[in-house]
Amino acid sequence: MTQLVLEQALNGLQFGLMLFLLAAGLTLVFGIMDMINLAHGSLYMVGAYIAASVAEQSGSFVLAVIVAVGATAIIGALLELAVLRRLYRRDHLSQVLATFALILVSNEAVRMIWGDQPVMLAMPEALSGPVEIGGFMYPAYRLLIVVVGVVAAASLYLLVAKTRLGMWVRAGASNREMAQAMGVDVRRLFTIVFAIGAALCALAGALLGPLLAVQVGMGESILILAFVVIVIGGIGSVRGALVGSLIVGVSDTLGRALLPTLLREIVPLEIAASLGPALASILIYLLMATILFWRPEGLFPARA
Amino acid sequence: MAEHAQAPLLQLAGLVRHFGGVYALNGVDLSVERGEIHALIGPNGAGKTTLIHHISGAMHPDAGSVRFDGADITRMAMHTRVAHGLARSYQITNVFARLTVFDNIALAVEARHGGGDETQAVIERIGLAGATGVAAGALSHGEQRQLEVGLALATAPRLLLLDEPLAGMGPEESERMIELLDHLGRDMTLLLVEHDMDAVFRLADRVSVLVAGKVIASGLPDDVRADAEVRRAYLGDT
Amino acid sequence: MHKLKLAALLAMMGMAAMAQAAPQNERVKVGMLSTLSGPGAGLGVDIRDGFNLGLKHLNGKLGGLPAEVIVADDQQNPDVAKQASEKLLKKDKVDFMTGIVFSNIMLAVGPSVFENKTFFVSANAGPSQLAGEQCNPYFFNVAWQNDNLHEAVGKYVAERGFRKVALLAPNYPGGTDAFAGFKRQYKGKVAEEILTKLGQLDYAAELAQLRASKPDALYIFLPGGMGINFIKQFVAAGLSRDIQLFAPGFSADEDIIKAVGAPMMGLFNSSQWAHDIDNPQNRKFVADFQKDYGRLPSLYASQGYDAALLMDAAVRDSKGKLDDKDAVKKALEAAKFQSVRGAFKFNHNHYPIQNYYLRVIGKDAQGRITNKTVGTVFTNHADAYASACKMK
Amino acid sequence: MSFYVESRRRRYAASVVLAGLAAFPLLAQALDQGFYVSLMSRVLIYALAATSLNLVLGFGGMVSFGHAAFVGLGAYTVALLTSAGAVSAWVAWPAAVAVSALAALFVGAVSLRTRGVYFIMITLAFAQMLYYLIVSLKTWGGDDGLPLAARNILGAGIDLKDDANFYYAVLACLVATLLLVGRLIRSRFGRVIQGIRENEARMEAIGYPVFGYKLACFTIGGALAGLAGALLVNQTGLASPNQMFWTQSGMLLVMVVLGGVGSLYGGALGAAALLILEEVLSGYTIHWQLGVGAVLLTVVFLAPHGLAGLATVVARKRHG
Repeated sequence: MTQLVLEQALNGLQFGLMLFLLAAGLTLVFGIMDMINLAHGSLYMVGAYIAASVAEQSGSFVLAVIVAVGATAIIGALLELAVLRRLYRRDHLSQVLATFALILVSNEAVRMIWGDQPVMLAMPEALSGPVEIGGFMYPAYRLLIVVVGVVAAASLYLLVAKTRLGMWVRAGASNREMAQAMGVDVRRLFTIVFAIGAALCALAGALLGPLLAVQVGMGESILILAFVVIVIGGIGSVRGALVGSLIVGVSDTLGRALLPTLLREIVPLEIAASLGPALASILIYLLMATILFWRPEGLFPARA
Repeated sequence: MAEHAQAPLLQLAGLVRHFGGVYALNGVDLSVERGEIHALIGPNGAGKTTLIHHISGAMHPDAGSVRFDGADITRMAMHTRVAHGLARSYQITNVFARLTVFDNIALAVEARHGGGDETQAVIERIGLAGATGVAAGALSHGEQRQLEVGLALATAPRLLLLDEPLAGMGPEESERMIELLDHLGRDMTLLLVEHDMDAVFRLADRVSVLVAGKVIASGLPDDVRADAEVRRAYLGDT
Repeated sequence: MHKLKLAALLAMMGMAAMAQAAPQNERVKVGMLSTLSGPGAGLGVDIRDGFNLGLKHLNGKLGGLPAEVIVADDQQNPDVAKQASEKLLKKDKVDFMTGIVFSNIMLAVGPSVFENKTFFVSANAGPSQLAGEQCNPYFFNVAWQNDNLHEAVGKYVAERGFRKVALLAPNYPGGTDAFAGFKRQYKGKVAEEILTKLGQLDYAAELAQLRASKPDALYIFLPGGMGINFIKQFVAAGLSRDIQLFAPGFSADEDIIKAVGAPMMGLFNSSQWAHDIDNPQNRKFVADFQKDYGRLPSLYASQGYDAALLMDAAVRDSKGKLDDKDAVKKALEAAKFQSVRGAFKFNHNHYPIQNYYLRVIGKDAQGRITNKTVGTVFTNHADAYASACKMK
Repeated sequence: MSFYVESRRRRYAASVVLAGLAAFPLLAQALDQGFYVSLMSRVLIYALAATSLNLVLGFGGMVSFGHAAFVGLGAYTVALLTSAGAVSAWVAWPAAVAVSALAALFVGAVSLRTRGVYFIMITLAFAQMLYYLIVSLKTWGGDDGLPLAARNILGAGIDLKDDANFYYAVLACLVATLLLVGRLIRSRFGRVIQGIRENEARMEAIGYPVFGYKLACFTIGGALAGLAGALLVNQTGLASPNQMFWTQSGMLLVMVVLGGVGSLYGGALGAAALLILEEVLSGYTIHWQLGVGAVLLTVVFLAPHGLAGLATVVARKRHG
């Protein structure tokens, strides 16, 4: 039993880190540009599709990830220059409308290029099986995601805390006018940050592609989860995104694993059988509502 | 109720508020008597605006009490305090920029009742009768500050909290505002946070000095000016 | 000279006018209402393409009458579907409707179609309601009843002697119905019934649970993307070595195989059709579908194709008198067409009585990963709801 | 912008449109295009739903991302009551309004502690919870939805089964809603919620119980959404969890922003524009979403205040 709980906790950690890859870019863009970008999920989708194409042509997964990340960063930067840049000064609602339109456009563009049916993105042969750790078997590929998630979190931390770019980012997130006064080229900073966000999306898309369906609409379902994460963590805070990801990942996984069993102990079997899964489905939303009720600005508000 | 009539209009006892580990208010005791103009001075970062937030109800203290007209209002919501006669203005102009001067004042009057003539009367009192139909955002800085005071005034307060009403004003605008405040002081009690020492000593009946979240002196203007501790902590370095 | 030209012009105009005034039943109008946008679009597009291929093989005619197909997108949204169906019924006045993929859409659209006395030939959606008490003279299903494929796997799993089986489906009535269908034929021990969130992405928690409870077989009902997610993760977790995975045909057809690839190999699934079923019409269908669309047909495509053939038979056998509803109904019931799946006939509830096959995914002669038929599970199998249908 | 003022020109335009809408079924039937009556009924129902959201969003300043939940609750209430024998519209529809109002009261009471994006997400969270609960509830049909056996009974010899009659019932509800919302935003209540939208802290500081006003506005919006739901279930004959999914809430938001935030007719205009655009484009290509996306992007950049704002600009230019 303890072993099972441990394994589930690891699963939760892994799911959380998976969400973090997506949430980190979202929270950066959100915190610094004060921009609601619904099309974030579309960049994730585009990243996954590009990775799938490259992997099929070249047979190399590593190359696929690299090309997807690079190409999506360029697409992101172009998108920022052509469209999103004009939206920073607009209200959140205009941003919602415009980026919603971008979702429609990118979904259809992907359908026209890659077709209606889901495409394949296979994991590298070497990682396709399980390995033994701590007395139980764990998928090697999921361990890779844990490692990449940790590396991404650490490098983001270093980037934000230790580099000049990071200093600009922090300045921009807490006070845009001040940053401008300090001589930061805010326009270029925004383009760079957006490209980084897009690259993180593509990394998430390419890495999750072998575990999840690569299909039109994949961006929207995970986008909602990413929003839940950054809202729990506090918008604009990378640390908040990490903590939020882990909270969502662990509670969702443990909830699904344990709630039905626990309920069987408390209420009659009949009710538990229908209540358990229903509760597990809404657990993260319940969690978010509860956290926001007590902490209306999330756990780590970026602008205290 | 007789004892209430003698009690100070506003009485703060041991107000404490900390943010994280920093104490913004560290046991503030203060009383404002009926009918007086009471000035609150202190160096930057002393906690003056935070204190105004706590008196007006925008924030709630970790410890201590706020009594208004004899009643404990420590936990009372801001809008209820307004209904009891306790209104405030803001240090940074905080008006309805997209509404006209008339609509601004009418909103504040309507919080109590129908409005009508009273709106016009308030507008005249704050000296904006010539700009009734102008959007607040289009007024000059000085006029916006007058409107700022007007919004608080329109709630018909017994105690008016004024957070740096002269902030950013030129000499001419300042003079007009000081005159306005002087007039208001005849009808209601004022608690005035202000940096302009000339204005403070011209207007105030009593002065309190807030330093590092504590009132270190309170009394007649000349006494406070002469107070050694005040001179050392505050006036000395100006 | 001028007069001649004028006369010719007048004659042409007259002919054009006559063509327009031609009676309705000299052509057949079909309303193709399907899911053509969003995540479920792959299925709808397959049905549409299969139907169009059928029509092409019939030279663009149904029962000898020129056919016109009006395509509409239901967006997988009951609201939109209802709206689009009203348009097909009232504006375009179609003679037949087909194309709906999902049961909830079918149930939303059904009542107004039936009230309008328009025949619906379902090329996929087969809800139990319409098979049982709410069966309808105007509803024909040329695919299967939802439970059939679950039953087929249940029977096979029981025959293979698996003793400890786990079931997994999303938490909605379709999921619990799948369990019921499976258990109708499998009477052995069910180790675990796991209900997951609809649209779930990550299945690590469920996989750990399965690893702990050690069933010897697992039956999954996870439509669309959920199935892709699960199968990928199931294999990566190494569970495929100890647990035999089973699925209904629609979780293991060409669309899913194309998205998952090698991890699909060794998965057993049930279907009423397979691209390697050996009969002339199927060989032609599969070859021409690949030629026209550049991909192997899925079972959805085969169902769309059969829907076209069934309509052709109905128009032919009712002698093109499409307003004679009774004649059309009789012709549909007779179902005199060569189905690509081989033998086909309707039960009294207008759902098929047909064979169900077991398929396994592996590499074919050309090295493609695809389904291979390994045996027949049911012969002339009907659905469990027919007895509740009062129709004769 | 100051407080919302309905110009005479706009009111005049509205009455012309209303006259056109009233004549529409007669015209459609005369041209043997009865189908369009049903299409327009749906457009009008979404116009009502979007108008209710615009009250919350455009005038109250609250970006609710869960508004479809209240529409769906209204639909389920009617479907459940009707199957239990309460077939009268005079019972079922007010009940739908009441249930949605109660739900909005609860959701609002919890959610209004938060602001901005946090508010957006917490309202979304409640809608998603409701969606997943209903999908898993077999007794209410799960994702198959809950069918409505027949349209509700209005009495007075008006049979709603007739599409034209139903159309007029919907039109009457929409007009009543627009009159109600119009009157509401011109009232003291309306000025207060617009004041709150402009500057919430100051409204509190001049003595308004801001929370109470926002909650009241949110609840009224939810109640009207319930009415839209009651009509929708009569239109489609099915209460479906799809009607509550977040994409539907998003669609309502898009309608309001497209039409014009904080303009009385904005919601209705946006709903009509979007649905008709979808209808037309999807007749040509299955890639119609590309076209819709392009049109929305154009609107964002060329008409920042939505179609209603665009109409004002055009009118001003023409009349100097």
